[in-house]
Amino acid sequence: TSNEPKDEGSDDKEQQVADDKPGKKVTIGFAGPQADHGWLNAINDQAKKRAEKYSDVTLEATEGSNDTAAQIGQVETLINKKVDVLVVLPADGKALTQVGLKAMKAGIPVVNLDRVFATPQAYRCWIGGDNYGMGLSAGHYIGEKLKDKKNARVVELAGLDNLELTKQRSKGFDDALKNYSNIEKVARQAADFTVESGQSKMSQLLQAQKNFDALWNHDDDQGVGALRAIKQAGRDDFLMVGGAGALSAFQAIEADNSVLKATVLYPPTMAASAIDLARALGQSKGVSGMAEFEIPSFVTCYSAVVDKDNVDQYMSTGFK
Amino acid sequence: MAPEPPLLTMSGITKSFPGVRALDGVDLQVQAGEVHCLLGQNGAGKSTLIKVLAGAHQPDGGEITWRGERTALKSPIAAMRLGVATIYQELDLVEHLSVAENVHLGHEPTTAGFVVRARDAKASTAALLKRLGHGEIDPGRLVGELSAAQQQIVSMARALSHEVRLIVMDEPSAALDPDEVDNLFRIVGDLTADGVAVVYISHRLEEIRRIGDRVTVLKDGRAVAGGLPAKDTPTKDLVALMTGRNLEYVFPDRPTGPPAAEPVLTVRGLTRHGEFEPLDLDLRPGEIVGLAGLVGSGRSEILETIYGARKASAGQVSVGGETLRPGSVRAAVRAGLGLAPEERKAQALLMLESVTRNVSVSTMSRFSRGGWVDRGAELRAARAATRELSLRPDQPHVPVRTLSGGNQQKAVLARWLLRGCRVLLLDEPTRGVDVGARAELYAVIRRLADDGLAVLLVSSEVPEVLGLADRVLVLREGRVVHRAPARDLDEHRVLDLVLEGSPAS
Amino acid sequence: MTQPAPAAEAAAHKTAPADGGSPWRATLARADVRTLSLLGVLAALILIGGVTQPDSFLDTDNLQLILTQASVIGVVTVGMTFVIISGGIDLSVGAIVALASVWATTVATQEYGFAGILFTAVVVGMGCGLVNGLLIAYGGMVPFIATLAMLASGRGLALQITDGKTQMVTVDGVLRLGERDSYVLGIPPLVLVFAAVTVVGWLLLNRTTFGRRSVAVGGNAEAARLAGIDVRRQRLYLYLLSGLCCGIAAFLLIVLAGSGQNTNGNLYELDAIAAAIIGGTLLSGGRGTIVGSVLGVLIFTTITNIFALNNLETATQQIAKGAIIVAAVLVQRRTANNH
Amino acid sequence: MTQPAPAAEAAAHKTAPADGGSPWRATLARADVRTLSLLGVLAALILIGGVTQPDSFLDTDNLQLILTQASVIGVVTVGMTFVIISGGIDLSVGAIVALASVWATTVATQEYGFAGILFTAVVVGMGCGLVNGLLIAYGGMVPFIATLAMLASGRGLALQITDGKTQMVTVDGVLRLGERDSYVLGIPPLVLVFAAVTVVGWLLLNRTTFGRRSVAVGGNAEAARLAGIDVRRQRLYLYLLSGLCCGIAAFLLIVLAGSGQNTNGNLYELDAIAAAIIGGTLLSGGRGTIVGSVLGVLIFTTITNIFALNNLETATQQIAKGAIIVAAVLVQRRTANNH
Ligand SMILES: Nc1ncnc2c1ncn2[C@@H]1O[C@H](COP(=O)(O)OP(=O)(O)OP(=O)(O)O)[C@@H](O)[C@H]1O
Ligand SMILES: Nc1ncnc2c1ncn2[C@@H]1O[C@H](COP(=O)(O)OP(=O)(O)OP(=O)(O)O)[C@@H](O)[C@H]1O
Ligand SMILES: [Mg+2]
Ligand SMILES: [Mg+2]
Repeated sequence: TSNEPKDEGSDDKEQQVADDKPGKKVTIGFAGPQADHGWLNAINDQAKKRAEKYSDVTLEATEGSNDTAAQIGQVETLINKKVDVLVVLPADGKALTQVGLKAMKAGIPVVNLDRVFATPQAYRCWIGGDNYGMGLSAGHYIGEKLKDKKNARVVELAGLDNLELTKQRSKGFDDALKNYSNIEKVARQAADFTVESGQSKMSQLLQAQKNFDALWNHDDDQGVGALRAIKQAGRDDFLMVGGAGALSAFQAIEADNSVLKATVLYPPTMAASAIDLARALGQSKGVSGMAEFEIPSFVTCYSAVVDKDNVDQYMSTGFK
Repeated sequence: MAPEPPLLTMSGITKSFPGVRALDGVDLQVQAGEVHCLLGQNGAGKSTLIKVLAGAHQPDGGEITWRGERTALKSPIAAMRLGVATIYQELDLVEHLSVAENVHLGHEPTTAGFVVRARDAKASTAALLKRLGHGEIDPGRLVGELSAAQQQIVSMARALSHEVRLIVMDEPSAALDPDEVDNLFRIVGDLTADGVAVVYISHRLEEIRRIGDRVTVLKDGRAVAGGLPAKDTPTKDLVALMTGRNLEYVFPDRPTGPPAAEPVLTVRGLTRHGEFEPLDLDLRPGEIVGLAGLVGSGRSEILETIYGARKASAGQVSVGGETLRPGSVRAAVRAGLGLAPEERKAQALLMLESVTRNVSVSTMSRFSRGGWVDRGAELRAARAATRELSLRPDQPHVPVRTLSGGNQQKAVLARWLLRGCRVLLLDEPTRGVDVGARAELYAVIRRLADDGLAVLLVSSEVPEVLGLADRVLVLREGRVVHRAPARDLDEHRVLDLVLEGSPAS
Repeated sequence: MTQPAPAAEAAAHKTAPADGGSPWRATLARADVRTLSLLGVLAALILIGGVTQPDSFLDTDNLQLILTQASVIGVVTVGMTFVIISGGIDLSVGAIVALASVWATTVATQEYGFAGILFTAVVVGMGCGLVNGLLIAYGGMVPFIATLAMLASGRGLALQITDGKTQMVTVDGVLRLGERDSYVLGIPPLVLVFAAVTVVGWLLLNRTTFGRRSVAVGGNAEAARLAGIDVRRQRLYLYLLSGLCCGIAAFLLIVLAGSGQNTNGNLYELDAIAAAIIGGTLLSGGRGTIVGSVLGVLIFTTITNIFALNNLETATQQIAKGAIIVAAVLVQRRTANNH
Repeated sequence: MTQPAPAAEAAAHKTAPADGGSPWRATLARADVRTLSLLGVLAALILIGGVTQPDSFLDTDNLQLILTQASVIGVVTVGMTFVIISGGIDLSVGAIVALASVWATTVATQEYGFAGILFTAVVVGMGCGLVNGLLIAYGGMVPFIATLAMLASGRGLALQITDGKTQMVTVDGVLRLGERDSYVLGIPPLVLVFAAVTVVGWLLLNRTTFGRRSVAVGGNAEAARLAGIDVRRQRLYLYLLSGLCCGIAAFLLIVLAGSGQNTNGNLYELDAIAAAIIGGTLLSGGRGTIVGSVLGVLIFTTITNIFALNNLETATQQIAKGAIIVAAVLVQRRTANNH
């Protein structure tokens, strides 16, 4: 039940700050969902690259499952292996709460990445994106662009509907649109984060809605398919906003030759930050740039909107 | 004997299946133009031998000589190329293909090697069927829609669709009517006249007498006699060779006088449109009633309708005064009916299961309390039933599929014996069953009747019906054309009735 | 798997010859009952679509769309139909489509342009089919397990190749094929390919020795062997054919999506088997038609299309899909039995 | 689906009576060859695990983990084994697990505490099984299609109920059951339930009339009917049983995950069927064993565990999984044939 950081080091008069210099050896266990998708793959890449950067970090990465029972097993495997710190990106946050608690009880601090556990007792530190905020950002961006247009029509291409995060994104989007009385959301269909489903669902949306002014697509991976469908239908009479921040989306925004005008970030770099946090936890140090001795317990990444004006700045973070 | 070398010589052929030595050094010699009969009990190895000859099984040892030259029959194709065609015992047709497609399967007439010339195939099939005296079978029909007899004809057409020098027929007459058998023998005659040799397998000795030239007898995978003259070897000797015993091929005695008891089974006005016309029937305990008729005359349908396996269009069936719910097998079984169906493998047996479980399947609840099976009691009871019928081998745990045909039939009978049923419906109980087992089955059936069972018997073998039954109903196209005590009928009269259908009364 | 109610099946059979007359007509009638009932279901769906969305549903664009959407899974289903008819099953079709589509869109492959992509997709598909066929025909493995293993390995390999990344197609010729300018008389090229595969499949099944032998192997493998058919080789060819269809489908998907991704072809195995069975193919082998399977695919695609046009929620879509399948099959059975 | 190489199958059978002696021993011997070869495969896996990860693999914790992981899918597989033995198939198990787990964890249900959750899970599972059974046994639908429809509708309904959200369990008794304090003599309660279901399943199959009838229906439905078995009712019961197992599995999953989720049970249908077939159940019905199925589940779970302990990448895991399945089956066949 101890939520406290480990005793060692807390005696020190001055809290050390983790930096690039090698310190105490730390084994970090990493468990994520099945990396069969661009963003999730980027998460894995970011985590691994960051871990490789530190000579004092060993990464035990059990890779991927989307099945709750299977992922619980993988985290338990890591607990049994007695890693020093755990970084867990659950397929479903609430469903992995129990195992997070178990790890904490076993004295292994948990960095909960992105999909949040049901109780703060199950993690030492949470870092992740803001799905609701992502929807809000997208809604506000579109709202501002269309605010002068009468009876504006908006279409939403959502992600995998049986994930809670999809519902949060849609909720944020709807809430933002409420600020704009001239805008109506006329259709919403859910794809499943794959190019194939994006192409298929988008072509049907285009068929169903012969005219609309803006489209929000939750995910840039399925956006590849959606853009393809838009091209195939020969439509260019609306503006499209993407989600997540794939390199291909940034490039398209920069080139400005398609309907895609902006994308809302959901930065996979949070995985690298998670590794930093885990290392610091393992070495009982703080993080630089903050006055606090302790590592924060909650870090929410901002969902910035990237459009033609600021795309250069983000280009390097785009994932393939 | 002809001076030229024999068409086919097989010598010292051995073949083992895991745990079974099916052939143990068999010799067989066949001359061109002769009808060479193979005799033997169920499981003697006849089918295995001809499958070796057809290239379907590879022998473990032995030599095959074809027209004086040694050959190896590596595959069915190799045998077909030599001119060996086979009509297998288990019908080897594909239900969802048409007659023409089945006849030409594996050697279709083609353009460019793969496009089937369907028209040619149909035309040549039609010609073959005509030659077989069955021009009425449409080459375009699916084989699954044909009756068993018609399927047998298709198998034959298929065999004849090759250039043949030797044609093997494994129990071809089992599913045929008397006049069909005559037709078959006419074809065999034509073939031998053209110098084609025929290897003929049958359990019916009278057929072998009629068309056979020479006989080879197999017993336990060995040829115990080869090249016996088919016409003159005494039946007693043949049976002794086959069974190793001296067996009287006779029917058991009938009880004197008709049974006095009340009818146990009463059928009134039972009808199924398009299959059979209203039928009335009374069956008393201790009585065996036979249904005679041609294949396709609706006898199986009558049995299955009485049994509730098919739903009657009209009429009713009562057992011991209680009317049965139509179309319910369970009601029939509960009332004390038992059916040994025509197609043992398809309709009666659980092939992967043990003898015991096959025997006890209809009686399970008797050996169980709250669904829990008392396996000891089950085994004892099933064993008692199989022993009473002298089912062999006496090993209750062997899978039923390893039994010979006659013993499989006994397993089905044992099922109803164990159940203690009051009326037994037997559909072709001796089809494919060897002489020895047949005599035993006859004795068993009569004994069951003597013990108070009522038996309704369907058989395509008229002598069997006449020999075993007390009373006979003759059917023609679904209609009873004659009823009489068996002793008032003879084979000739029954055949006339069956074929011509003289008025019933 | 046994099919329940064989009695009803048999009944459906019995009737055919009974209405006498020309046996050719009888055969036609038999095929017709089944096909007509499928066409009836499709017509009912079209009616529903037309009534609920009169503007967008019966539009040329939408018909093109439905057919295009049906193309990829349709080609897979043609191959699957052969495999099921022969008494087998192929669970690996989705994985093969994925693997072929990513292998054909690697940077190295794309250097060879259009031909390189097409060739690679087809060869990879057939390669996987070959492995399936060898394991089943010569290794004696149960088709379910052998192709399940291929499913796992194929998806793994696809992930390995892409490293989870979407591979964009840069070859213009391939991209253009998926766009409106390439339509031939208003028909998208993908649909033409689907039509061609259907016709070839139909001819292969109904007019060639290959088709006869496939039916024979599925209907009665022992009879086929005794008739001199090399059953093993036939089985090998059948999985090879299914692999080939997957390769073609992968190419179509590349054209459609302008990319290759390791998640492609997700659950195609279930969709293709379901379409074939709805279309009248017996899961136990020995019977099936290409026309039925294609109608099965069109029925499923049309359902999805109507749902999307009516903007149904995902949950409602799924619930309704199950209900429609049940309704369609029960209606179909009733029609078939009444004839 | 027909199984290839029936000859080899037949061979495996024939041997039994030949070695004469006690028939009991013969039965035992026959069962043994198959089971032993599965145990051999499992032993080989354990060896690999022990050699590659000597510290963590053969640890009590890890063994507890493997068994716990096997529990949920294991219970589902026991039900599936019965269905397959009877010649059917149940594609809806995963969806039923999902639906039962979310229905049993709604706020309303949780008000009734432990009993409410358990009861709801079981009742929902059996309700779905009942619908499957009615459609198949009395509606005459092909099992594949009927349960596929249930798959779609069940998942849709689960999504509808949760609206995509995960439902946390707040009932202490349920949560505690998944924790270490509840272990009985070091055995997690989930594993005890799995063991109990296995034992009951074994008894049901081998010692009761229900088991006999299931085998009879699968081996030869027509013969079963003519022997006086009510084939339809038996089929209904079998799908009901499978639904019941799914309900129990859903409860176990609720305990394990402390929550109910609409994505639960994803692809359980494939896993359960694969485990049963690897375990020696004939997909065409008429033969199968509970012990074999459970060994099949343990084999799959152990493979996954070893992969995780060895830190294999997803792609490698999948590729290796396919290869291991093929190797295991081929080894098993070889062993079985040499006996
Ligand atoms: N494929 C097989 N596998 C194993 N054993 C077999 C096989 N085929 C036949 N046998 C066995 O070989 C022996 C000979 O069988 P075969 O079928 O040749 O007998 P048969 O003389 O044709 O009998 P019947 O008169 O009943 O047809 C029997 O014991 C049989 O069980
Ligand atoms: N599965 C079937 N499909 C189509 N027609 C059938 C089928 N089974 C039987 N028939 C037809 O039904 C009629 C009765 O057939 P059946 O062979 O059962 O009669 P039977 O008197 O029992 O003859 P058998 O001596 O063969 O037992 C025949 O005209 C036959 O062609
Ligand atoms: Mg024989
Ligand atoms: Mg009959």
